[in-house]
Amino acid sequence: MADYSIQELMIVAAAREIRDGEVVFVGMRLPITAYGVARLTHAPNAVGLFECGIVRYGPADGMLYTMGDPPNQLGAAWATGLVQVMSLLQRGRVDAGFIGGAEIDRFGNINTSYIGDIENPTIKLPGSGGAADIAAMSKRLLAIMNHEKRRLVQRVDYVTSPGYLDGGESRKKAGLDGGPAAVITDRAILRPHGPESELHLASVHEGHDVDEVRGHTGWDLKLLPELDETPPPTAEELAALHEIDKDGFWRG
Amino acid sequence: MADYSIQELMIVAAAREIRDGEVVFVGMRLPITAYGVARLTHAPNAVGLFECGIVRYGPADGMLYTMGDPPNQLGAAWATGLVQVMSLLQRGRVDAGFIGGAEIDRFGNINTSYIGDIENPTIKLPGSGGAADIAAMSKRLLAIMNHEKRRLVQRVDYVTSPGYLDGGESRKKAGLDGGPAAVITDRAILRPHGPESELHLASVHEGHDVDEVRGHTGWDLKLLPELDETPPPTAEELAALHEIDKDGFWRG
Amino acid sequence: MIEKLVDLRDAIAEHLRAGDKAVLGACLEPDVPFAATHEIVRQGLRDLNVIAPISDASTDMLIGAGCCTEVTGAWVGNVSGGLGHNYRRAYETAEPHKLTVHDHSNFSIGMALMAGAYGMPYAPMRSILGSDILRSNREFRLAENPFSEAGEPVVLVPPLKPDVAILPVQRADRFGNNHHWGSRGLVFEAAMAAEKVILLADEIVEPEVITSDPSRVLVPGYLVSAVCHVPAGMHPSPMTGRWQRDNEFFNEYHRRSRNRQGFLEWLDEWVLGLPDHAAYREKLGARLESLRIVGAAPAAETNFAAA
Amino acid sequence: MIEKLVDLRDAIAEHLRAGDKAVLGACLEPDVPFAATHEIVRQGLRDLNVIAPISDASTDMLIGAGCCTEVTGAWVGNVSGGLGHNYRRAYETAEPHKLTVHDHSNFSIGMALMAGAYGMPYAPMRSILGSDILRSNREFRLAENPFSEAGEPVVLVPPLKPDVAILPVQRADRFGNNHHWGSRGLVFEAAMAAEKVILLADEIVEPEVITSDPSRVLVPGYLVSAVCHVPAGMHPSPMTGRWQRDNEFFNEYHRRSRNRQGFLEWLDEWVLGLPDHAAYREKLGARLESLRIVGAAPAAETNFAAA
Repeated sequence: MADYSIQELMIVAAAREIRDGEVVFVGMRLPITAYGVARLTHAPNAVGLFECGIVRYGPADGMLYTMGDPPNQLGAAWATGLVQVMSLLQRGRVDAGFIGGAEIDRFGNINTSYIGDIENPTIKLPGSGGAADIAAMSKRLLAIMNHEKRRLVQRVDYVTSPGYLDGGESRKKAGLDGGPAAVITDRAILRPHGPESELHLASVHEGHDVDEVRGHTGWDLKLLPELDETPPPTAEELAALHEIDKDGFWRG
Repeated sequence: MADYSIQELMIVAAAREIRDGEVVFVGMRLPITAYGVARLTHAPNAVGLFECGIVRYGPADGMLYTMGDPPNQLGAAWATGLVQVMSLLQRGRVDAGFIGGAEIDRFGNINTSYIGDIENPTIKLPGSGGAADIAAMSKRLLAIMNHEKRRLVQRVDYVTSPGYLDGGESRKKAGLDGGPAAVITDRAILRPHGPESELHLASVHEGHDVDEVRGHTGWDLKLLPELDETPPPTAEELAALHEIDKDGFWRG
Repeated sequence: MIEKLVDLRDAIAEHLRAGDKAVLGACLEPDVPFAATHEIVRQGLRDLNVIAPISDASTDMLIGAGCCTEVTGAWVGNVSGGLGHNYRRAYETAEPHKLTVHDHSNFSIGMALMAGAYGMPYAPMRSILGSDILRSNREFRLAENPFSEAGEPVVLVPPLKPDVAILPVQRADRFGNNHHWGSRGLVFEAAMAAEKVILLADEIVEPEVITSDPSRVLVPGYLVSAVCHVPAGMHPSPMTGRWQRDNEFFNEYHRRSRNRQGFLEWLDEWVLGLPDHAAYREKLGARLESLRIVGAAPAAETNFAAA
Repeated sequence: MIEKLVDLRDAIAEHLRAGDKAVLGACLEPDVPFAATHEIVRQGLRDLNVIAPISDASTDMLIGAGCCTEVTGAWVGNVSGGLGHNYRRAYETAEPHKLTVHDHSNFSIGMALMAGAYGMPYAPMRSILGSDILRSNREFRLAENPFSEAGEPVVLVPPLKPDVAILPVQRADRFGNNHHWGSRGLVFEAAMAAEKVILLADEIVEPEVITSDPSRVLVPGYLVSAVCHVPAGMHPSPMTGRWQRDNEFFNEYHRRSRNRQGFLEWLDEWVLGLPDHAAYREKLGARLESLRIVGAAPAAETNFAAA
């Protein structure tokens, strides 16, 4: 196995989805670190938005358990409210947004609300938080998930965060632009493809293979023609990551 | 003639319309001074709102040409935005609001927009500012006007700020509560009365009489049964007024 | 002006009623008013509808303690630990009681509180289109935008008007005038939308401190019903410039609340067995002191002089 | 970060186009960007739709100079003097040109800019019900509140999305990050609603000054297109903590603009005859200096430290 953890590869892969100069809805956990890596490597002009009401240029200096922690306030570009920051999504001014989820389906719909029936669920999950908004209104949605058959499913029980809904034109018909651009898992990266915008296998992480990934996917996962191995983190990316997550809290 | 100017009487009469503890939309010119007099005399717990985004308890220390001048900012209870302060009107949290106007009619509708036709007016007036909002959403509207036959008219050319519209239930039918409570002029005070809420003569200022006031009114002005002379400013009221308007700018 | 400085116990007893809609946690992760959460548990209030975009462990605790039977929010759990165990038990197995959830997204609850704050009849938005939130919460309406040519769909969000909002602030005077800084989440909207506002002030200052900076005021004191002096009243959540997050406290709560018995023991240890927040702070002792922000990063000087 | 500090002349030349919807004066009486008004007149821009709740003499000047043929606002005149003579001449007698007015109230233009700022499809409100503003401006729609039982009437306000907003601020860095304090009128909504923002900074400071207080930021610099260092760029209007109002300047403008010839002479003296705002400040000389706020009323210290 390579000289990096799978969490490190996921963070770096997420960081690469951020282009220089972009405005990114960062959210919590891994994406905060991914944003920091992007900023310190290829995207020095990216801007990070946090739904608690923070806008930052550079990453915070200090451990962030949550986006509202004091180090994220100190030196921020803007400390304001949720409505002010989240309305940038509705205003069409957010290029990319990160969310996680308990379940995702082949059209990129994500469930963080109810496993099973709404009235009588097996598991009551915490709910949307800002995920439904980020999914609905970012130009590109980026999802980070653990790759398990029970999580990557044919159809989610509940669409908390809309992906391409029933595929094809259905997202547009619901009144939404944008949509999922990549799903980063601990085994692979999936991307929408074709007229139906179904998620296809785009790259497989080192140490994993296509059959294994397909075996852990709850639908008949098709392959992108340009399918390749996920490029490992570069030395520069790992250095940036270690600078941001000094204690290794998010690197597992 | 008494030992006070007509402007002083109008300011004091306006101040008396403010009850202790009330939240008052103050606006510009005479009402700013009236608010200060009320605060320093019978209404020490009144709160003053200014649509530029200021909330004050005590009156400003220093000359105010406009509500946004630096003395109104210094020591304010809140410096925020227009939407935040004016929404207190829509939220039903403003007891009384003051406005002026070029024309008012017998139902208390006020015109500050067009004299004559909209497309081809004799005079294009400045417009509503916040007057339409204050008139629509204050619990009690207080108007200050010069008493001339061309200003107190049967029907205004244009309803900038709704009073009782066509009288009776018409204001309620338009979706509005509240309505005009008093019109303070340089000759008299008028108040709505009866099922039609038509403006009636409530009191006449010292040195003026009923016939004269009726002669300068553009409709057949009826009298309230309890019609009386407007009580002159007390020594305390005049002292408060002189403290606030040190240079006599608004007492003219 | 009217003095509004009272003990937290009295503020809760006077202003909060069984069945109320109460905002507890409007700032997302910071400034969750745990001191009030605890006092509500001690007073045994019932049937609260707790409003919070991200409620963190506060709502979970109120559910487990039997105080909260309805939740209006976007996310209920434990931001450090993950799932909210009392929340799950109540919704999945009605233990200790049945729970009603009014599903929202962060932005939809923001629009709902904004509409409440500004007296708007409702707020139209594009968010949550396509989401099953529209299926599980029937309070929203779908409509067509009358200004669009193609009849584009919009979601209409009804206003949310809480009975009470309980909000920590860094400093306040005894009349309820206050300063709040750092990210605000929905604190402002909650303060304006609620019928009553109770402030938990980390510090009580002279009125001149507040009036020296009217741009830092959350809402003026005349809109506040009660102000309580509760240092670190938001512990274990953070407060900008004052207190760091006690992450391990959240994790411990998460571990110990995994089963009902463990939760009840935790509640006894940290809430029911203590008379008030002063005793809670004393029990935390050096642990709380280690979370106090002692560094200095002052805001640039700002002048409000008029001449 | 991208350097955005440019000369006002270049900022106007690059970012403002004939026919644009431009916010000039969003703070009501304070912070009217007269330096930009003058530069627009000097550059001879045409067919602007000037957006301003209370535009004061700036809009009147742009109308008289032939730059503005449409006004979207609640009040056009001269706050010190009363009526706007150029405004009247244009509307009543089409001199120097015909003028189109989109009537608003302060609150309706606030809701329109807020809807633009927040990307809302429209904003429903109760204000201007019963007003003839609904008759002279057909852009509003009357509807029924679908959440009310009695079908209560509401006014739907379409969003306003200016091409450019020109906004004075007390201080900014060279990347467009900034602080604004005192009452804000619709400055925030205008900044968020506009496609482009041009700042007139009374003072240029190091970036650390701005980041020391993120709660004082109007909008972050990444949303700003250009920042211009223009001390007293809002003269004769006031700026909180910096400049007093030059009331007599407004009155003189009002007197001299009473007839068209007088206005043209005034314009020649104060705008067309001067190359830039530095020359204007020099011409004001001691008069400007006497308006400078020199007293100190500092805001209470506020800490953003994290540990």
